Amino acid sequence: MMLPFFVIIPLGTAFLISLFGKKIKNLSDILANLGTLSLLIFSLYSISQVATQKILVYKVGGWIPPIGICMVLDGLTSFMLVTVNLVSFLVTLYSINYMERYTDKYRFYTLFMLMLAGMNGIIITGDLFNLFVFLEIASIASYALVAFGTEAEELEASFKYAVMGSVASSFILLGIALLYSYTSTLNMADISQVLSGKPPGQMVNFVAVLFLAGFGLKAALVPFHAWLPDAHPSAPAPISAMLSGVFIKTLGVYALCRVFFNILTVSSRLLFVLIVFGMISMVVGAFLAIAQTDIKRMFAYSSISQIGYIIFALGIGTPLAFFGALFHLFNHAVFKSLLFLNSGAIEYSTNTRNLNRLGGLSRSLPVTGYTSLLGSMAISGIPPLGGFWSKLIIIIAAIQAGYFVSALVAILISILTLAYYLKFLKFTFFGKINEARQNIREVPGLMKLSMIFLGIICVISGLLIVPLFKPFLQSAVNVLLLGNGYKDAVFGMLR
Amino acid sequence: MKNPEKGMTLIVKTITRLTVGLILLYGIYIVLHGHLSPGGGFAGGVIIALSFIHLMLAFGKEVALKKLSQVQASILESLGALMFLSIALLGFLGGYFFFNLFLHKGKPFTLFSAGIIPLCNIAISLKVGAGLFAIFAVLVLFKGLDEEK
Amino acid sequence: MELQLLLLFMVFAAIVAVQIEDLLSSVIAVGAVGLGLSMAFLILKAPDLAITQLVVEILCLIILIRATINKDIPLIRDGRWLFNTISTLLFIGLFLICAYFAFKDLPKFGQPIMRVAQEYIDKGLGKTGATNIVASIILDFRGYDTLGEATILFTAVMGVLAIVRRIGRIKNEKS
Amino acid sequence: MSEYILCFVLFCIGLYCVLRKRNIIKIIIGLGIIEYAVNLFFVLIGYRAHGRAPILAKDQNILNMVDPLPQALVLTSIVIGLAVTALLVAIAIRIYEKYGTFDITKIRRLRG
Repeated sequence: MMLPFFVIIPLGTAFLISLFGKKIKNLSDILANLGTLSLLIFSLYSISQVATQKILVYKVGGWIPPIGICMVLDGLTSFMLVTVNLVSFLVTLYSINYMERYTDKYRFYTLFMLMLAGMNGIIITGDLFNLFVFLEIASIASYALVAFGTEAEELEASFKYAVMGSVASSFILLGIALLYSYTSTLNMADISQVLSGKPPGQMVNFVAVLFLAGFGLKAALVPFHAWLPDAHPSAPAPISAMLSGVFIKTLGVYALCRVFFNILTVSSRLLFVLIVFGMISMVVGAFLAIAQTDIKRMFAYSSISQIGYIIFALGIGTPLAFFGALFHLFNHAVFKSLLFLNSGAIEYSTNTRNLNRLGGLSRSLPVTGYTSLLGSMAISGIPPLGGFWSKLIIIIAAIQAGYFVSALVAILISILTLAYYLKFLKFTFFGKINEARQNIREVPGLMKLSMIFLGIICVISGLLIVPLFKPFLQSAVNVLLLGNGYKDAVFGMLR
Repeated sequence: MKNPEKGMTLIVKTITRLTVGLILLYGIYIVLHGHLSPGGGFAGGVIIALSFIHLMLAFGKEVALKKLSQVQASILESLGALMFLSIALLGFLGGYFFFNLFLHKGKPFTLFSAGIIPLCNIAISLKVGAGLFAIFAVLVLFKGLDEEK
Repeated sequence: MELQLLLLFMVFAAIVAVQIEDLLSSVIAVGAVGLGLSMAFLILKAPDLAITQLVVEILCLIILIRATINKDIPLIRDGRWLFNTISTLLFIGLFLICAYFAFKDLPKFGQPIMRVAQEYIDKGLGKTGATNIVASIILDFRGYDTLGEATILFTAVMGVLAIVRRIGRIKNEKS
Repeated sequence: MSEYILCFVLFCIGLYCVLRKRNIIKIIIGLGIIEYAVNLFFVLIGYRAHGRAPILAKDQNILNMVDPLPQALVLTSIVIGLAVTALLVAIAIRIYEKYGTFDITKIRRLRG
């Protein structure tokens, strides 16, 4: 019953903000924060729903699924919903102060809520074409948000991103068209059922390659990564946090998981392709990140590298690897958005992002400094923090599956990650302070609050492997392990 | 704009004056008969937007914007979107999101049939027409500012 | 047979649109492709799409012509032009060959399976009351998709309005 | 079969245009051609030989209708194409205003 509200709330807020936001002054702040807060509450509630009922199917318009569209709530869905809505709530809290720097704040909130509606729509849908439609909503909103500052570089980055994103979308649409012709249905569970009754052919592999190209472009895997290092730094800091934190994971990783594991049930050869792509992304992203002097560009390359870890783990395909992949996905969403918000705070108070022109900020920006330390330590895998456990699980899974060289590479890249985050900390917070910046002040309260929240989650996210909280992740992993059984679960609910 | 007089020549203006109403009417016809014949909210909405754009091209932007200003277009668009969403929400009365509420769907092949479909068509056409007009007006106005510099 | 001829015309017009130097001619050639597409929709018995495609095409052309008013200098070819072009063509050729093999698994042209679609045709009028079955699908059976579609247009309008803002950010005096 | 191939050729022409052309407007045109090809493909797969349009008539029973579902999907897809084109043109106009050119080789302030 509550499933459609994951789309209705952000859509309604977006329409209301665009209608009244210009006239009533603080309305857009209040509405957007209320909207994301209620979404967070709904998504936390969905965990308990999944725990009791395993899988929920909502029939939109009352039509039985192959005819109408259905929404599906299972472990993976609720896991992604919590991740997306948690980050988006903290990001809207942060934007109240941060977006004062930009004109037309209500347009920002409108586009932000539309992007959120798109992401939630992708996550909860059970229909392939519907997934495409919401993917386009999220993408178009993000193209516009990247260019929100309307400076020359931002427009250029947005154009590059929009062109590559549209090509990716048309690959995905072509894949859907071929799949429709082959199976004559659009419902995910139904497609999976029809496919399991057909003899193996070239068709499924071709469609899988199209989807890999499309979703890979959205997830910025390395041969297709050219847009990300431009687009993510160009956006306003809250949007960078959303894009790097949850956007590429929802549009890229989640959609890829759903299509590859639950619908197409791809062969092990294609999974090996995922491992190769993951490895390349991991290595290339890390090496490019070291050379950067712009903070946000460094973080953007680091995102490519960390997405590489997730895709690599998904490619291994053992239960432990799936667990590691999803755990790392959650961790990365938290600490990468924290780091981007930190970079926003640094830019907010010093007006620069260049590492060579910063230094000694730890005294004047204590909250930003300490939360950055937490985020950096978490992403480079320092023991008590969440990032350590997820990387450890991925590496153990790789060794168990016999990929010794890859495991070694993953460890080395982890050390490299530590190196460039130490570089970031050293150049930003330690060393001598610039004379002109003696009297800069800490950022406003709400920005501090959301950074502190994210920092706390960074510390305690390691608890997700404790038996008490494990079911949250385990139920998501079970959906991936279910593979072809997804259709039986969905149709079982309908009968 | 090199000519002191805004817009195109007299011939174009006269023909526009004669046809623009017909184009608008045709758009409305297509919207209202969306559930009976080819067309529907999108095509009709685009035709309605095109009739305003036609006016703007022929008479210059002032005349068209006087009839429907950019702010009004923007408001109309949001209203259309809200209307569509609320039609969808009304379905909850019947138990489901997007439920076609009307139990008696009317006599087929007549204008008042098919439950929520004509209402949805009207909402969509409002939204599409106003939205596309807003896009076009913004792009044209932007050029105007460009030349001032 | 007329369908193939129309498709050949579209391919030809597309090549012209891609290769011609002058931008305005290129936009007009793309208009020819769109018009061909609209006629192809009519031949393929999709009158709804033909109307929509036609009017959308007109609007697209107006917007694109608006963009090409700013004249531009012709392009210069750089040193690696030949290498890049050949590698792109090779990649596209590979893609086409793979697609050819995948097509062998598809049902033959003109004989779709229509597993779900038959249901729409049989029950469409009775359940929704609309005689235009496409309308009954987009606004009733799959109305949720159409909500998304309307939202996409709304997003684009909001995006355009956000992008053309004259001043993006409020400058800080300190910098 | 030949229809499918021709449709894919159209797709590839668009892809070539996006990958190789240096002019922003040409890239937008290339994306448009890709969009057309995908829409056409959708309708092609739904066509039934000697079929009728999916609109019921008052006093006759039509048996062999073409597949209406791809048509509904293409209607959505056309509008998506329009939205993307409008947004891209807006960005292109802004880029022209900032850089004074449509040539992407000259618009390269951002590295890699």
